[in-house]
Amino acid sequence: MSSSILKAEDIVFEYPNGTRALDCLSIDIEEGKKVAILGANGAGKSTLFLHFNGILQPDEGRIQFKGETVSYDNKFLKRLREKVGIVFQDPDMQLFSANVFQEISFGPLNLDLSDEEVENRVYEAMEVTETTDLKERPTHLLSYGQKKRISIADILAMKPEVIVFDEPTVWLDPKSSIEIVDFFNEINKQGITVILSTHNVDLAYSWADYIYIFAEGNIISEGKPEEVFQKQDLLDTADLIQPWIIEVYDHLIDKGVINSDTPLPNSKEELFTLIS
Amino acid sequence: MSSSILKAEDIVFEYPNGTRALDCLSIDIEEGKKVAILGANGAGKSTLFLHFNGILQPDEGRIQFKGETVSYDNKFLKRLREKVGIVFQDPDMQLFSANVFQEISFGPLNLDLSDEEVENRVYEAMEVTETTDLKERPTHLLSYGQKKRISIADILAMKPEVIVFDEPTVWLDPKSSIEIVDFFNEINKQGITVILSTHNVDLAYSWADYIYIFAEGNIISEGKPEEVFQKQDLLDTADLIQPWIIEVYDHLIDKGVINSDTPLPNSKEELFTLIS
Amino acid sequence: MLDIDQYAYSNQLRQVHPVEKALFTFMTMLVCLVANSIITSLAVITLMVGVVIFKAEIPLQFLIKLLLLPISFLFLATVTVVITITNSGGDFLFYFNLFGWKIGVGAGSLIKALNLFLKSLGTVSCLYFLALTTPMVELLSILKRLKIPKIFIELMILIYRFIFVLLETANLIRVSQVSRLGYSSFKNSFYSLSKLVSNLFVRSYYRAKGLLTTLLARGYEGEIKVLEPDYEYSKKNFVLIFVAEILLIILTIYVGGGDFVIINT
Amino acid sequence: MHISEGVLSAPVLVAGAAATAAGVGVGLTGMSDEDIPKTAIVSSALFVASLIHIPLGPTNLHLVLNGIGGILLGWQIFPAFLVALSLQAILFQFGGITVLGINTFNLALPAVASYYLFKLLLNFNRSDKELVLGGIALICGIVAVFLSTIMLAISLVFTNESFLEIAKLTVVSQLPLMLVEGISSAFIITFINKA
Repeated sequence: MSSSILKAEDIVFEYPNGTRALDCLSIDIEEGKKVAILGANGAGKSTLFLHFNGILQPDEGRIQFKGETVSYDNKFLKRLREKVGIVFQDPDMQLFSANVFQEISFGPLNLDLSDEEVENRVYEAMEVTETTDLKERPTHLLSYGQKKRISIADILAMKPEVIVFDEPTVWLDPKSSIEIVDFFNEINKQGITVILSTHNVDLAYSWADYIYIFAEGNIISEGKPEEVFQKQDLLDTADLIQPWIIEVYDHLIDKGVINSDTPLPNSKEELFTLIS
Repeated sequence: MSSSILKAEDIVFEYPNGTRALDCLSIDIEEGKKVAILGANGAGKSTLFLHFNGILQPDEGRIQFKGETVSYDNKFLKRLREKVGIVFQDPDMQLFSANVFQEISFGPLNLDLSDEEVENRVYEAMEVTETTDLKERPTHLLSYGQKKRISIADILAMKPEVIVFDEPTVWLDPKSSIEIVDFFNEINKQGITVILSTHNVDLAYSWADYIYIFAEGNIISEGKPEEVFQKQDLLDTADLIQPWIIEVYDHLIDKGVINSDTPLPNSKEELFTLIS
Repeated sequence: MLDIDQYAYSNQLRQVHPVEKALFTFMTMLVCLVANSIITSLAVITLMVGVVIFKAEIPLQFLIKLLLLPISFLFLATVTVVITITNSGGDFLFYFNLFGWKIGVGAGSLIKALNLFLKSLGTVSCLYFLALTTPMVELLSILKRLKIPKIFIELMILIYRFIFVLLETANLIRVSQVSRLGYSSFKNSFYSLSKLVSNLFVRSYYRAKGLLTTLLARGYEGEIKVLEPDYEYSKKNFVLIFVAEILLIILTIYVGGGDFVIINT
Repeated sequence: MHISEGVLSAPVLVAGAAATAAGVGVGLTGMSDEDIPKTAIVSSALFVASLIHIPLGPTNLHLVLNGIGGILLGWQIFPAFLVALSLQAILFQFGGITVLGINTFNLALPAVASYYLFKLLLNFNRSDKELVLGGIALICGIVAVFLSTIMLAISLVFTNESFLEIAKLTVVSQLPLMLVEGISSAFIITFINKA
């Protein structure tokens, strides 16, 4: 049986200005999965993420990490933030240090590790994100794509069990987007639970094990990609569209090109093998 | 015969730090067209746009607006910037006034129009962008999508002949992206030349009349969408991918589902009518 | 202007230990200030310019451009020393009368002004050497060694980084204002500038909130800790530095400029 | 509004450094963890704003914005200005190392004054109307630059009486700056108040 790594139970959260960002939301994320969270701008995705590592505290309800209810004392929070890493949307918001090496060392240093261990982790994280040659470079002279990589290395060096990526492919060109998705698969294979928020339905459809659809502070639908994306009305409510693979598939069935009992293809490649 | 509205002849531009952003680039944009410019991050798209309204001055070569060579005196620049509007990537950088009405009036007020005319233009721009009800709202409390609309109204109120949109759909959810593209078509029908830069090959393919592909400060390919996107090797150089419509079409021909002399479909709908 | 920063990362003395570079800078600066002599100041300027151009391999043109900046400031300051206004007697090289006042150049003041000018330029060239050869990260690590309070260094880390972020922001806002003709007349320039500045601060305000969030997410507990890079000391460099300083001191004593009064104009 | 290296006499430099050290001490003791990012970013903004030139006749005015800086940071404006000026000395050669103390003091003390003035005026007028708030910020912005200019002039005169003329000139030349600063401060405060 699979176990839950992050769980929210009926959480309500209002910002000081009165906006109700989360409205009695429940979510249960399974360990080791690839999870995509979809929804329009302002649906509450980023607010939920900040609950996952205890930056925000729900007005009502509670968060559980691996079955343990999150308490908001320093000790628990420290452990939680070690285990749940967030890569923020805008790398410029996250990078604060003058050079890459120092930047990546910040997180692990907060974990009270030895300097040697920290150094090892920094080198490891740079290797995985292919940024080793940027080691001595000043942060402000990096390109956007490089900054994005460093912001990921920042979190990897803390060796979290879950990594949350907030809109990781926005701004990236198509090639870099594909590379970063491959990278998500790679770290997922190493046992890290990967959660990402995105507007890109095609990406979510082909990549995720499980999908949540957000609208106005709540989850309006969840399930495997092939289930979730068949509900056209729910997609409409969340300002989303169908992935093109499903559209083409539906059409091919309509026109009798493929058999109506053919299972939904998961990727471009699967779709193409169906056509013959 | 169609006439050229913006033209660059062999322009070279180096940033003070020595980066050569544009390397002997020539481009000729036809009046009244819908033009998409594609290319990886840092390929020089935004640098070219800043040449179009005279913010940057080429080290070599020259820019022409409607056949007239751009000169960099105040008088010419004023006219140029009135006629060539740029909607920047990040609306946060463009909106700097306290409320929406003030924000939109900024441009027209600098055109020495009467207060009455300015007001008319602001209302008109708000109407076209469907933001009239936001009139009195402070700009920094708007949602991302609303800010994007206001940043467009900003430029519309100046009544330009060309509008350049730098990455307009980034950050927008799929529904808003579709709406904004419809909007581009609408203003184009009113005679405004629309130029946009994007990473979204599917959008560019279905929307544009003419496409330029940038790589490393130069145009490596140009032509009608169906021509440009067939050159797989050039797309690779520019870190781009093929639009899915072409991929599916190619596959359908390969497998004999459709006839090999069928013309390339321009949109999803066209593709679907081919399948029967 | 942030080219200085770029050269700091790419110059030929980049690999030299930052402590050695700082020692060289501040000892030379001290000699220059204490010596209070035109000859020593000239020697210091020559030395620093020489090292920057031939050792660090910074283009001469760029260095000249940099040196011209403080020169304009200094010129203004020294002019006031040169010009004397008095209604009594006085020892003038030349002067003219205006409503019974004598306005002119005093006899001693020309030398005094030249001394002041060169001394300032000498210390400035020392600082240019340091700024052009040593990246900020390394300067910060020197400050750490000097036991400057941690909180102060943390502030420097953050401020240095965010200067670039905000500079970019300010520039983007300016470009979008110029695109909408924001600076086409004196009146609207005034208006646009006020908006630019206020936006810069408002953006900063949000940035500060965002930064705190991202720091907390990475386990921030009130102290910004980063790992220091390692550098190798070089004995040869230490010897060179001391030889240079001793030569400067000998020169000063020889020309008799050293009345050892700190910065006395 | 900087004094360059080598212009001032030793007593003025030492007095400035000592006063700044005291101010920085007060600023740092009152600083919580959450204040660090805020102080840092406001300080960066002050740095960037000071790079903005206003060409005015033969001279170039640089924004100082110590009034608004003081309102936002209180005593923490001392460490903020000290770091900002240190970085300017290193990156741009504005000012210098020996004059760091006096330059910081001349900018930061009026900023702290503006902080208290802002509080005081706000107490007089409890309405949170935008116009009132903006007006108060405007006054604080102008007063802070004015005080800084006077202090700069005094530092010059203490060093050498022959600087009196240039000191007077400085005060006059900063008048337009005071206006820009006041208006900017008003904008900023009304903006942030709404946020």
